[in-house]
Amino acid sequence: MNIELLTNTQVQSIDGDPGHFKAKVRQLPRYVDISKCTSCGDCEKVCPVDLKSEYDEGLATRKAIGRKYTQAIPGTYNIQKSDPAPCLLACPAGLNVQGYVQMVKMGKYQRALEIIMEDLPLPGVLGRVCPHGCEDACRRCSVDEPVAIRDLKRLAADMYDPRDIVIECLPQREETVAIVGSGPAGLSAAFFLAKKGIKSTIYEALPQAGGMLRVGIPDHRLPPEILDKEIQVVTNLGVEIKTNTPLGADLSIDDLMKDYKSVFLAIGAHKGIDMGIPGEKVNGVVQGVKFLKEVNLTGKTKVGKKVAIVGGGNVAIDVSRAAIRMGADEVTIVYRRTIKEMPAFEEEIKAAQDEGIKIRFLAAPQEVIAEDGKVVGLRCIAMEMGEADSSGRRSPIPVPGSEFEIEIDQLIPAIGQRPDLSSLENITGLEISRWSTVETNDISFATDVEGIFAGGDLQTGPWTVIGAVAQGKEVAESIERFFDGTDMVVGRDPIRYDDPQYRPVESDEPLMAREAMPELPIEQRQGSFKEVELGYNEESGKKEASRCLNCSFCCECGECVTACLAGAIDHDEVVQEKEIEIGAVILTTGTDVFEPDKLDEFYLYNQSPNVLTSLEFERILSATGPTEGHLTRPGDDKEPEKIAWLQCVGSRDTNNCNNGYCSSVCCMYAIKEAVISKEHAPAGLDCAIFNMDIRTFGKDYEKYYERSKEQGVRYVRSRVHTITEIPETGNLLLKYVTDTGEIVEEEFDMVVLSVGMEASKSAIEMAKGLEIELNDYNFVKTDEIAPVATSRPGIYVAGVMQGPKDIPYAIMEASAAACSAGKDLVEVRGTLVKEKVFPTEMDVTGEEPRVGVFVCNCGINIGGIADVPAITEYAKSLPNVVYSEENLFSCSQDTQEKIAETIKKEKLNRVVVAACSPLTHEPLFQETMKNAGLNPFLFDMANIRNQCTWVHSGEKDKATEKSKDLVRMSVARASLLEQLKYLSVGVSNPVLVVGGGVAGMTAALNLADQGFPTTLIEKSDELGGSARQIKKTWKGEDVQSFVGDLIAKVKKHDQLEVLTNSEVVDAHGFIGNFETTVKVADEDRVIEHGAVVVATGGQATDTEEYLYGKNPRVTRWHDLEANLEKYPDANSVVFIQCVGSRDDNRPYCSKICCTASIQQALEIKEKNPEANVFILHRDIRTFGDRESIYQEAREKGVLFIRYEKDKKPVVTETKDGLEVSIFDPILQREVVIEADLLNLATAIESCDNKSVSSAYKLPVNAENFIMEAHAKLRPVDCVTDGVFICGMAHYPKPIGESVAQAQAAVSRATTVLTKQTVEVEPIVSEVNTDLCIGCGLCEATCCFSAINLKPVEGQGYKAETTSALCKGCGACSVACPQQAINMKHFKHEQIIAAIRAGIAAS
Amino acid sequence: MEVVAKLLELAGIKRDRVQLRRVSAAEGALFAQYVNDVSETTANLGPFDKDKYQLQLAAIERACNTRRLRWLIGMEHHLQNHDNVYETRTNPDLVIETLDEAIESEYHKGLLLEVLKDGPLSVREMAEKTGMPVYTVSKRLNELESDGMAEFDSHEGTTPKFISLAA
Amino acid sequence: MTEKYEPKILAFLCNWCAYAGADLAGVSRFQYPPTLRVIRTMCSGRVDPLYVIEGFKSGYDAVFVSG
Amino acid sequence: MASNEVIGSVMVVGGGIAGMQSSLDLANSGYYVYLVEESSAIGGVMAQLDKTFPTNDCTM
Repeated sequence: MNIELLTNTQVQSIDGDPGHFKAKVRQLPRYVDISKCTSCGDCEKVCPVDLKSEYDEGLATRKAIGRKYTQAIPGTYNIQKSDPAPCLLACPAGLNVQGYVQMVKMGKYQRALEIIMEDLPLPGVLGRVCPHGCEDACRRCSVDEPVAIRDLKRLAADMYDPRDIVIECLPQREETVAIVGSGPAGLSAAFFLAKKGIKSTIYEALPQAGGMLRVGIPDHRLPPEILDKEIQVVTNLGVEIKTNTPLGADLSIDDLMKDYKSVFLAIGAHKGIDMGIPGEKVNGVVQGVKFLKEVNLTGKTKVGKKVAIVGGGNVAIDVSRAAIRMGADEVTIVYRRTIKEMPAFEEEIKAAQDEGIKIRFLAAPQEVIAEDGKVVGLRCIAMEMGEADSSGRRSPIPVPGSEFEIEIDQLIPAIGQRPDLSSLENITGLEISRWSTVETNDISFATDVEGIFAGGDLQTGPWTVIGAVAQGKEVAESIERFFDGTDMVVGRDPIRYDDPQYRPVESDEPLMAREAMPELPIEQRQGSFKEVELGYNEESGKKEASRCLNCSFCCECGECVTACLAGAIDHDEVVQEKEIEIGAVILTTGTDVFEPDKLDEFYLYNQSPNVLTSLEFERILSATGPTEGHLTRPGDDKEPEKIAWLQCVGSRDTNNCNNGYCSSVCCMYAIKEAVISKEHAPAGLDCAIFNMDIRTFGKDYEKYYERSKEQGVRYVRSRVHTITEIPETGNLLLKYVTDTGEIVEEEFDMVVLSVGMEASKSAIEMAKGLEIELNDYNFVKTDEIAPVATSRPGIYVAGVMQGPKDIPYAIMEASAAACSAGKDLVEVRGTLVKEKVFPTEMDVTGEEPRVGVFVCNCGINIGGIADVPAITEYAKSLPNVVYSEENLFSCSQDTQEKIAETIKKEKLNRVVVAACSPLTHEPLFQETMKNAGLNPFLFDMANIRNQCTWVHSGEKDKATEKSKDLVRMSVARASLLEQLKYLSVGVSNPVLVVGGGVAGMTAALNLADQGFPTTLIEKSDELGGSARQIKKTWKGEDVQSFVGDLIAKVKKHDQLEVLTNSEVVDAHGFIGNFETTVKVADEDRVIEHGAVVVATGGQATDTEEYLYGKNPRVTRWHDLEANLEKYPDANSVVFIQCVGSRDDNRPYCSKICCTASIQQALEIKEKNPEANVFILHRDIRTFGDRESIYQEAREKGVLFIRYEKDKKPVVTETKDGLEVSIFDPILQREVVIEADLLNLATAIESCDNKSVSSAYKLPVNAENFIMEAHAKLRPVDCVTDGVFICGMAHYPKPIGESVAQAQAAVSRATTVLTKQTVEVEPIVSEVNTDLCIGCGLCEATCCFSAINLKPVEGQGYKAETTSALCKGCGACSVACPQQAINMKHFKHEQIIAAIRAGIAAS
Repeated sequence: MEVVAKLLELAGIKRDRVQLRRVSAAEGALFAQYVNDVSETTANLGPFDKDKYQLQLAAIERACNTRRLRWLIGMEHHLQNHDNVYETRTNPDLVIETLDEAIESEYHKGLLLEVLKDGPLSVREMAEKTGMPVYTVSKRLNELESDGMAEFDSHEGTTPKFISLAA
Repeated sequence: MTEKYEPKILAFLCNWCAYAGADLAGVSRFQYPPTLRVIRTMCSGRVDPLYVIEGFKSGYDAVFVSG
Repeated sequence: MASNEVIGSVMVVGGGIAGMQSSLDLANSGYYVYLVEESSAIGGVMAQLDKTFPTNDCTM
């Protein structure tokens, strides 16, 4: 609502200062109108472009039009496009090559021709003779060979008659045009003029139309009937061609200008160029163009026995191949340069040579030798290639004395043509260039004479057919503008693409050879002008077309436009550049996933299909993934029996890649993937995780790890050193060394690479553009004590862009960043927001129930086990049900909209959704109810997933039966549901913060800064909490000055009251309206407030282990921290990690101790490099870039020895100090360390939070840490609304995380405190005062003081509910002896109905 | 719930058929365990024949609807956990004793009222239909009469017959 | 395991505790027999003795209340 | 608009889980939010994940 989502958008720049930034953003179009798209998917079905699906990590394909994933928001479709493909850009006429190639691939030849004929009226002709610059530009060249674009165009024209393509023409205009010349330029101009409604007449000097296409190209290349057919395409549009009508004596330009408003001169270049050597006028010498003209027009000409042709272009080759066909015995082409420079098509040269034509390269004619005025020979001189000139082109130079003669009886020069200008001589004002071409404007092709245009070879000199066609089209545009009187040039500059962006060519793009063109056998060619190239058949055409790389993603074939019934697709949408004004910026662009291609030699990622990244594997496990959650390997769809996970791929690795940090999440996700794999697969799947350390340091992660061991996940502490593929099976052989030094070879069906995170290139670029500092690993640099502030004020960062972290912490940071941004803008809070309006609610009271049932498949979560169609069908048979349907995902946005539509259409007044849990999804569906104009309480959910298919996955039939029962119960209840109104209550905006440590003070200060009157209560007599015992953060910031600063600010703040020696005693109330009793130095004080931040903190535990408390040399880590200087002489220091953590008593990791001990070890080493420092640990858990200090410690000689949980070190007292003995798993023996000092990293436990947790009814976990509302997604909210948690009360964490979570708690609290009112659920008790006897039992029963006796005049006392306090528990209802109390939404009748419905009548 | 369980027991329905368990939001495994246990226990008890216990269930329902029992259900928590007006805690055993007595009496009365629904019956007939000893029937009948819930109707021969005054 | 009689059990689950616990059991895929027919209540305190009796009258084999 | 006037809106760049959370918080506490996402839909990497640890919840 108040979030404007800009998809496909990139930030270009941000200018300005905190409070007022201006950001330039660039939004690429979706090409799909969000307001019209219904997400029906019809477009996707017809899209021909297959691309790798990024969502499925390349394991499946997707179309160019589509959605990122099924439940994507926004759920509307999107077309992916990039710059125009290189083939298109290379084509002078700008044909949409990719479009028609895709259509040929689909066998849609008609559509292919339609696309071609947008720009070209002669598809079959160009499909044969086009020089196909597009193929040179084809990016497939970098893979193997270019796509045979020209031949595919021909196939389209072969398969469908171009004359049958409907050409849309505008209504005919009055003005007409005369076109002189019926070559490609003239025909093209006529065609495009006709489309614009302009009639033209073509005047052709020769007896047949077609220009050079007719007379310059022999029939073996272009059969005349093809040309005839396609000239008809033009004449069918009403164009008249007058043959044998040359400009000249009988027809002057002036005559034309009288009858026509404009003239287009396109007479071509038909005059051969003389060689300029002695003897070239003798008998037996004939110009190439003349020779071909005769052959083409009459089918005969004089041909010698020994023929020499001079030149290297297509004309020379055409002449030579024609001469052979006309009966010449020996044909020699004389060419000055080498084959490399020869301008003729490669395939033509080859065909000529195949047909027996000789080519003398590096030879130039010097003199025609004649006898009796008739040619008998040609004197030539050999040439060599000289040095490159300034243009880089090498010119041939004669080799002195190398003259030679060849014997011939006919010489055909074919070194070039120029326009024959004789017919244009008397046009005044026409400017002629030195190349005998007509000068025109470059863009409009207008000559200096008004109304006269010139194009084709006449304007360019001899050029390509497609070039002439392109000019014809341009001239048509110019003439239309000329007629309209508009500027002929403006807006027509060609768009340049200096650095075009395309779909990347994959490094593993499979090779596919170009389809061979079938040809007429050589022996059939002699004496025949039958076409040599026979054209592809459909099959090879489709195959060839499928080689296209779809450089532009979308091919603009337009199939989606036709398919979209909603008319939502608009390919003409353009890029939007926007400037938005904002007060603050939060960057959360995430990271890239490490690409193992870089280490391919080792991991075989590109080489073996059964080596996957963890993200790819994630997709395989997913119900929405390519295998729909069936665990099979991509290589052969086999179900794997053994899977290995390799940890730290692209993390903790400075050898192979520069990623020296720990990616923090890979251990957990690998465990998760292993556990879920075992669930998905038949029993006996072996899952092994190869690791260096297992880092399960988050809340409840350790327990997850331990449980996975019970579930049979195997942990191998080793880095695999060689992986080889076994070719026969596709299995992978892993070689590794165990802890004990044993070399093991083990075969696995699949290998999953636990890839880490890596700063994304685009994020790095953006950060640099915005002048934001990055750290050594290119993550955004932040301070430990200001964890979301970037180096640029007013710009904040959250999530993995700042460094690898798991989801809950990313969410904490996100809220923290929101807090920081909000704090900057306090004064203008609420100035730009709007409020959402729902349609007016229909009153359905008294109506007969009309229940609609929607049964969700939840992908395969439900549908894969229960028979959803049967449940849906069954629902129809239930009383009051008037409608039922199944959905793939009922929660997806498009389904939501569909449900709302259905409610309206079917006039439903009760809705039942059989899907997942109401705890998670009821609010979503209730919103849908509101959108459909129904009261949200007329809704019920049947939980057929969490409480049915997921827990009865082995009993499909019974799960179906149970689902039916649950639906029946739900329908029975729903039929009796009544509409309820939300009550709104005012919010008081003071706020209470419990706990005066870093988290509590940070929260209090941020709240007070935002203007909320804040009370901070601290149970001890001073502020600071456990941070008072810490000297430095791991990054080296001074904690004491930070804490001191914080205390000073807190004490000084005028909105902030600090109460020390205080404790929460009791609390009443609810979100927005709490009443808390605080005991302040033996005196009770009642504080009214709208929200609570709980920051009761944590503390280091004491221990009885390892002689602690018995020997002064044994300290806890923070004792040492405070008194490091007391032990300057220690020469041997031992740290023991996990003292009291990760054991049966406290089965969790205290998270901070590894880093803390290493930090201290480094400090000891710095002061006394000679000291021996040992860290005895179970896993080193220096997550994120803390890994760097672990590395530093090892480099500086700190020794790390691992011990197992059941083989703890043993500490004994000796005369001089201590002796620590430990079993070293690498040495495989007991080692004894003499120690001056033993430091114990004792566990962090929650401080006493009993009074707070019971006052606000906050559940705690088994280890007494306060539970959050959702471990993943709501890490700051408590289960009780309006109560937020931060710091170590939630879980042990470093200062940075405490600060972030405190800020996050403020942000979350702000969402409550800034409201005028909060809405209260109307699920409350209701007293029937007629029945109430005023006994007061309800009042006595209610734990929330929500129901009380109130005097009613003349009736004594009657009970009354305070709705805002009522939790709807219903205890009062049960207690009432009169049964006078009912619970709204859980009414007696409703429950009884559900009970009865649970037993099937059948 | 204790009240219901006791009533069921009186009716000869195994109290294992009603199970109460605490499960927190974080105890998924425990929940599954409980369901397994309850299912197992119930399976061992075999199917519940609702027709066989029709009378008893009706009587329990009646009992539960009496003010006396509802009052006691509502007060149970209060009596045990709060001080009374004399600022002394009621002896828990006494509370339970009172409750037990009330439950039994209300259940018996419920049974009687149920069998009297269809017309006047003699004490002996009532004892036969309810399975209660004649003495108990007389005692509870007496209570009903003083509550105004039943009264003497007529003599059949020498045998007095009673009718229900309850709804 | 021999084929056992599969009872039908009426279950009342507290919205905040047992119902969430049951959801979590699902999320964790802990398997249990499909015997329960669950009614969600805002609190287990909402379960009136009358509902239990109604359960037996309707023909359930047992009643399970959890909160 | 004067150049030093404070503006009550925030731009969040990146529509992954963090971006969504920031946006929701800000929008719910009185600020207008521009959520800028490079691709065609929000959700980020999390939408690709099957389940999340430690509860094995579905990510959707």
